[in-house]
Amino acid sequence: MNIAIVIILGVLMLAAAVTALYLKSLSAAVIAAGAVSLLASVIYLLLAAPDVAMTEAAIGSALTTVVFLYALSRMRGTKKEDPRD
Amino acid sequence: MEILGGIFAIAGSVFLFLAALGLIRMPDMYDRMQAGTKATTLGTMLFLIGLAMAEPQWVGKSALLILFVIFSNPLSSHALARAAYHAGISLGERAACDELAGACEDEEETA
Amino acid sequence: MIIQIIVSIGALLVLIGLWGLLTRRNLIKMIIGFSIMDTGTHLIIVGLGYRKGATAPILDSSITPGTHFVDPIPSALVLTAIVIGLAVTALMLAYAVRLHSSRGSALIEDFKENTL
Amino acid sequence: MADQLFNIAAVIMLISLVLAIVRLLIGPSVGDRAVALDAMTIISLSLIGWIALSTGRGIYMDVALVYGLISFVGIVAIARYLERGL
Repeated sequence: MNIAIVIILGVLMLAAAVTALYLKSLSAAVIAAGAVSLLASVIYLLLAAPDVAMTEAAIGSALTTVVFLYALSRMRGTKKEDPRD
Repeated sequence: MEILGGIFAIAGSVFLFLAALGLIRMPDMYDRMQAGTKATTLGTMLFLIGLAMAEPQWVGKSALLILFVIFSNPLSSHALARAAYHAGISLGERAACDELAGACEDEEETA
Repeated sequence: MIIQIIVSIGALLVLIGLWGLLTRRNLIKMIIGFSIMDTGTHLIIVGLGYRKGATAPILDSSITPGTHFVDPIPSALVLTAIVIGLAVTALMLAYAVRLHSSRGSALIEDFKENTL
Repeated sequence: MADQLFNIAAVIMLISLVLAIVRLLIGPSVGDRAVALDAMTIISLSLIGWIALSTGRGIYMDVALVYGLISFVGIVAIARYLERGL
């Protein structure tokens, strides 16, 4: 049972990782990278490491997404304000 | 009691499955949001009630978790729907009327 | 068995991240590839500490004498590595934002030597 | 008996996780992907509850608590980004 769940979650992780690098839209790629972290956190819990799962859910999934989106919005903002580009 | 908890858990997981099926089958984004947030809230609540019935010493954590889900899930779905409307995602060709159209202009005038 | 599966999934994630880091042109995409590589290495390290039929090394009322524990050292190391990975990602994103605001582009081919 | 019922529930939740991630992979707009990520978070929260039950450790429920608290921060950040307010 455990092995089957780990295989399914791992295949989904690999699919999300490949999609995160294939997508044209940057914000969609950031969302797919967040999904990779989310599934990794469930796998950590199956590997009997709840502290790592907690940290990955808080930092890897939520905070990394927020940092990426903040950087994306800063890049979009400078492009809009500067008409010379 | 444990059997009843298991039945509650099956009901909750069926609601989660219907939510995911709605995510696949619905035609446009607002319908998908309807399926993907409301049904998952109910499904998670039912599953956690079943969990609390099967393990009675976890009832405090399950109640706290149900409270978090009730507070955070409608909030995030509301923020997403508002953001999708403001980002200009269309309502789909089958939508009868757009009641927010005037309200948004008023908001921008006053802002 | 489960350790081999976890290690192969982690190695594939590292390879996917490296591929993205080497072939994508946008800076943000390269940083996403780096972060996926990070996740893969963490998965490998945690997977190497797993033992079959063991539980988490946290003492509470459900622990009886004779219970097997997993190795706590890899999870402690990975705990630190996740936080440092966030700091490294944030630093790379700060450089990307600075490059974009000074050069007006986020594509890697605009930062060649002869265009400086 | 009750364990079998919970195992069936876990299998159904895994199937729905697969369906949600399919929408995340093929979704045409960014909003679709964000909705799919939200659904994935909630489904994996229930899956964590099942893992805690099947291993018999009450400490695993704390991970689900952190999920419930933290998960909506990411979704609200995505919403604010789409709204051009972040």
